[in-house]
Amino acid sequence: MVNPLYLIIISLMAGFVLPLLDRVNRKLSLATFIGVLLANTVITGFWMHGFIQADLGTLSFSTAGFTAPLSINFQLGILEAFVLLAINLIGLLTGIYLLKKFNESPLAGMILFIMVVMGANGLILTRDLFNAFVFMEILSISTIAIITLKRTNESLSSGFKYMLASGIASIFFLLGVVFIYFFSGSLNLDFININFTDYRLIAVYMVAIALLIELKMFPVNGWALDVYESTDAGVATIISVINSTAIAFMFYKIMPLLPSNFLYIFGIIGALTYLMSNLMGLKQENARRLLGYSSIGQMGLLLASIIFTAGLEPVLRIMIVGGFFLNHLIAKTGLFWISGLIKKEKLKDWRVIRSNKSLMIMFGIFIFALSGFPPFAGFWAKWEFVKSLLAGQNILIIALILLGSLFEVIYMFRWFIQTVKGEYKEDELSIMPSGKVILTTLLGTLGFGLGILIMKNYYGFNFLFTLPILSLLFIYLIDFLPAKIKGIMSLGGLAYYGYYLYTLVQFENPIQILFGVIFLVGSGVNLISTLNRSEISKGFYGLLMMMIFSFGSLLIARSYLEFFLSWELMTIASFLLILRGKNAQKASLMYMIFSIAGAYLMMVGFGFAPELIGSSALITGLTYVQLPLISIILLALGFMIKSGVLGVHVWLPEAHAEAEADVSSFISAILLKAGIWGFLLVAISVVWNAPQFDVYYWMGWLGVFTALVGAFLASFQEDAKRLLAYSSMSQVGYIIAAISMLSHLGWVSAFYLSLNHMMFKSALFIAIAGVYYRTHTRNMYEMGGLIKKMPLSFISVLISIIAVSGVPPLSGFGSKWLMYSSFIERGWYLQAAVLFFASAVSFLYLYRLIHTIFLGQAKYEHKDVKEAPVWFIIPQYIFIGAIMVLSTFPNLLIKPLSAMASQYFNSNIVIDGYNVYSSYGHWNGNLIMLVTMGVFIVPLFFLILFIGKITKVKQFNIVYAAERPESPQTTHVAHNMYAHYRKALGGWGKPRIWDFWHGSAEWAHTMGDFFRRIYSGNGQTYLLHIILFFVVVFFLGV
Amino acid sequence: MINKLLIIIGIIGMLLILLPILVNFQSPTNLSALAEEYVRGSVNDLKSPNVVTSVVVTYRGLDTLGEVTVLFLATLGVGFLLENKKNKSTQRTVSENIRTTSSFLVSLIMVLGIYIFTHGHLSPGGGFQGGVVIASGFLLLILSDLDFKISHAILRFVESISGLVYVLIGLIGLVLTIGFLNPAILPLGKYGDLFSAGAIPLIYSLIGLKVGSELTNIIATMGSDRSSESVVKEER
Amino acid sequence: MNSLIIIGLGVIMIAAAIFTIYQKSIVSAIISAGVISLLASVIYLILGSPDVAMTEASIGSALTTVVFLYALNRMRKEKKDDK
Amino acid sequence: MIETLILGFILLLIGLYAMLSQKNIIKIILGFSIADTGVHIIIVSLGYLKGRRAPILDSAVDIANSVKEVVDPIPSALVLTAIVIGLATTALMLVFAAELHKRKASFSIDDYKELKW
Repeated sequence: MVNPLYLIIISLMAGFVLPLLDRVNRKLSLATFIGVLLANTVITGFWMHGFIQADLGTLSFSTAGFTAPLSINFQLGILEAFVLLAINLIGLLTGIYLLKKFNESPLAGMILFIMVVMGANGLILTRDLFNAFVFMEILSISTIAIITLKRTNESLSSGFKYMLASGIASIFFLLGVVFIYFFSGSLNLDFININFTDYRLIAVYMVAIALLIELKMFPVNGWALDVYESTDAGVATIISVINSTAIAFMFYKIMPLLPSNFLYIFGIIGALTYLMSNLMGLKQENARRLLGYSSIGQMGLLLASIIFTAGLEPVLRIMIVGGFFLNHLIAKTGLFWISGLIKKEKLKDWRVIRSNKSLMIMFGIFIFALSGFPPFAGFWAKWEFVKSLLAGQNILIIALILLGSLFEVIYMFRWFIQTVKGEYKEDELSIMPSGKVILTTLLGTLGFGLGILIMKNYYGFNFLFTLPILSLLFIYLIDFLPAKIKGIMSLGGLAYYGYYLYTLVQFENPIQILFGVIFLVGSGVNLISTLNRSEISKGFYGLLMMMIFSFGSLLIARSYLEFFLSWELMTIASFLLILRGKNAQKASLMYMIFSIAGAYLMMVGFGFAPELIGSSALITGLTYVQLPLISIILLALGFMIKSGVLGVHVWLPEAHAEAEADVSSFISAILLKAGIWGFLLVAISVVWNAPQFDVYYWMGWLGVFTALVGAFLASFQEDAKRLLAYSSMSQVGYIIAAISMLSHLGWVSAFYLSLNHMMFKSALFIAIAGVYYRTHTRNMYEMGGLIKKMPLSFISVLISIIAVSGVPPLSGFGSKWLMYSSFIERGWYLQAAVLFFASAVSFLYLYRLIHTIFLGQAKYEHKDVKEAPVWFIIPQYIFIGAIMVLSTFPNLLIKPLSAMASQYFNSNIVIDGYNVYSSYGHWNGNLIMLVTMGVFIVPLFFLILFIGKITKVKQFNIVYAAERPESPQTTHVAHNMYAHYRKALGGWGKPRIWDFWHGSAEWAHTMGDFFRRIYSGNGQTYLLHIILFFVVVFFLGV
Repeated sequence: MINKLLIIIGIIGMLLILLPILVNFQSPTNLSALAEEYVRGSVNDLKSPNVVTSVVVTYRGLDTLGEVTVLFLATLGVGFLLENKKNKSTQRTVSENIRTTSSFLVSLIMVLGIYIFTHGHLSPGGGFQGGVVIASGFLLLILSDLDFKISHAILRFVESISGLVYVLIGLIGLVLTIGFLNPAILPLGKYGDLFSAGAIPLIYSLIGLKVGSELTNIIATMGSDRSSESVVKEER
Repeated sequence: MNSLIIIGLGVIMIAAAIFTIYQKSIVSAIISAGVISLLASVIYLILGSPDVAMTEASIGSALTTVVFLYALNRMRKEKKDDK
Repeated sequence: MIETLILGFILLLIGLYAMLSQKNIIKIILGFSIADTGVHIIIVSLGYLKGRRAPILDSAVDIANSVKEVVDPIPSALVLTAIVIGLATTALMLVFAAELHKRKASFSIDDYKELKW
């Protein structure tokens, strides 16, 4: 093992010799510069290799020929090797990144850079406190000096502020160290063996506070933000990554000296820093400063994780802290580098990044990594961290961290969406230096690879769970192929995957097969509609297959983590799919925010849940696990967000409406079912173990009102896709209510409706997609009379809406009938009444859908409209066919569904077709069906009899009275069709929930803006913050 | 006003936090175990009468190397920030008497500086103090002799070479596997002699040279004038 | 005896520190801060640390003061240049 | 020695007060310098043992019994380092101040808050 002193020696010698070399030749000094950084990296790499090869424990290297307490010693263990390798690698890469800049600047820049790295290395290695002080001074002085590499008023004044703050911090540190010596008689961390209680406390407190200041904790970090904003991108990188890491490591080293109550407070400060800096980041418009806020937040998170993982076993601790660290390291380095390439201050000006494809992808990777999505290291770290915090009952910390994380996701994705979708002008295009782009790409790939490595090696995930990611990568490689080829390949792949999954689960649980049909067969049929894409459709199929494969993974997930991983992958894929829509900026952001909020609820919910034993799928495993109430509520809430239940539904209409036409059907028909699947899993644990009927009673009501409100909202839409979206929400409400009944019949009807809804909603969305494809409008009042132009679409819509509304003889009748039967059997009469009313309301929107689009007056501009393309017709008719078959032979479906539900309920109910027999008597569905059919058939005969007397009018034969109005469509009955009902609803018609979420967002931004005012920009105010922080935290702790 | 109040609160708070240390302060009656070892070791192992020097140069030699580096960084930073373009002479004149006297004084000061850092292991003082004395000699030269121009090149050369040799001496110890910066690479000699205590006098001399040149560099850089043209140019 | 000297010195040093803060003339403030360092070196001598005393006298009081004055000089000169 | 310890603390607090209350950047740096001096005095006071002499073991000291005669050398060694570092910090601060002043011709720290929030 190379003596770590060589790291210091090489850097120092280079530092001293460079001024001489530079007189000879600049090239020579540049080579030396890179050589030193490379040597550092290679040496640390060898260490890491050595420690991985053999368990060497921790090695101690002393100086001056004397052993530790007498002389200063360095300690090298696997932890040190890991951190050193990471920062030296970033040092090397950033050195290369800055090479051109250094070539143009005075030599001092290079030397200072080497010294920053050396200071960090020394700080990490040394075990002597005073030596740490010296290295900290080396680190901060060289950092401050190198800030002025970019010479502006701003960088100078921020450097001065930094200088003042670190001056005070070093006074604290020095005093603390000397007091530690005075009290304990040693300066060496390994030989300090007294407790720092009562008046001795101040010694370690001073050292700790100094480190917190240098770590830029809230609120003593105003200067750091200024530095991040004003200095060169490469320098910001090393401050954010190398400098901060070294200090955090130093904090880790002194942790054993700190009393536990202070550690707890420091941990809260860390979590608070994460929350506050992300909250304040919300209002930020300057990209560099935003990255500064994010950096500081990440350091807070790192500190909190270092402190709160103290009791864990080392490997897990490395997973968490190391995960956060690597994530921050790579993502932040990448983002800072990109900021140096873009050279734009304003967030919205970053759209020029679109001129460079690979840079844009890297930007996305860094954003996703930073937001804690799989497969990046941050995801695993966050998962394990929340779990371990829950085990330690640290609810407050979890709340702070997850809230902070949510804010981070909001501004990061707002930025991402703005960047990816923003229009840019050709003249804004800037040519990016390709070397730096390659470097950035390398870094992004490294981050991605590391994540995969953790996934494969630490968790040992099955190939199936990596399939979503692999398929994305694979299709990205063949993305140059035409859409049709990719589509057919996807279809083939999906068919095989479906078959494989079937062989895997066929004996486990039939419910898996039901949802397998919904997820995979449904996706497969829906996929056909995408074959209509004539262009290459870059990226589309990769994301689509990623989403579909994640659905499959959800089915077979055996542990919470597998489930959550697949869930998050599904979120990524669906988010990006929605984002592909033309005006989907707002919709996709809302989708992302709600998804993340839901995911965090789930994460905590899973954390509270007892561990699963065994290796069967969750649906089996959960049967034997009793979920605590808190878990049930959090998980159910999380899943309901994805299903768009009332209150958290606001993302749903936006996302459905703005997604591309053929994507909407996937979202509505299948993605919403993923939420239902999760909701069902929770319910399964509940049914078997301890019925929490109270909760489910209220969830039932929630479902009922979702159904009602969804139906009303659907009736008031002008946009056909929005109408269908709200209709989906309404139908999901039925399903949720039915599952919440926790009864045999209820579940049968829930299963029935889930499958049914998948089919008719797919058919409807695809039909509307066809209409949109031809008419280029989604506003229904701009259409009309399309029955003649698009008869096939008309028929499929007609049959679908009959299926939705529950009019016999189609399958919809079955689901409605079973539903009401179950409600009555369960004794939920009031709920049944409300649902019945909701069904009546749903006639309103269904009528509107078919009437305004297909019936009535045709519009002149649609006179040349043709039938929808065949690729849209095929899937519709597959679904219609299936509906018909199931309608004709109800037992085909109902029997197996009943069998599925009877796994969980000891029911004496027997279902045969639409007839339900129970001990109370029996409901004769067939009779009801006949009666209802009669009700419809009589007027039909009446119509047929008198049809001959109707005068036929050509569709375009219309005479306008007087003048043509400005916007003629809006005078049509189809526009604002149910205005009178809306009026009748009075105050209930107001979008209260929308206002609530809007208000919350507004409030968060106002708070962020309020708090960031403490960063007055005055260096002296920052000093005051430091002193007050010192005093207040001390008295809080004592 | 609130600001003033907060400052007062902050300072009083600091006072309250520090007060317990004063209240509980007991002057120790014995050296700490570590200090005792240093005192003994300085005599027995290093043959250096000045224990502080032993600690600074040998036991905590890495600190001292770091300290020299900090000064080096400060020099770099000062030069980096000020980036002198050219010197502009001022209209001050200095009498011939002062010039002669000062050049005589300077030579004395230099000798003193060298004495201080070569005797660091025997008497109070050492590389830092000696270095400062040398720097003050140069300061006197700069003040008295307007035509005197310190060659930055020479300064940098001295600085670099002394630093380099300092690290190399440490390295020799490491290569000989007796420890980085171990002064025993040279014979320890007789207790109390000028050439004793191994490499301590050598190291301290190198430190003296390095510190002297660095400080001179700082003073020279800060003292030199900036041409007003460059200011105007940058503001445009 | 030592205590008396130290208290005497200490009073002067504190007075000098306060003088440094409230003195309008920056040059005087710098000089009086230098005086604090110089007196501190006397204290170090009394405390049995001649090495520190030498360092403080040469670096803390002399050199620091010179650096301060040079910096001030620089600023003043630039002001003149501006006018 | 308690007297010098108190003196050190007072100087430290006066220095900090100066850093917080003075608007002139030179005075802020002077405040730092005073606080630094205070810290150095505190450190040396901690190493002092009553009635003992400097840790220079020349002929005046009984070498065999030296550990009973000299003050603690470690704080002295630390302060030596700290003083030099203090000088480096002060010099760099002053250069920053000079460069700032060059650009805005103002001594007041209130004039250097371009970046905020």
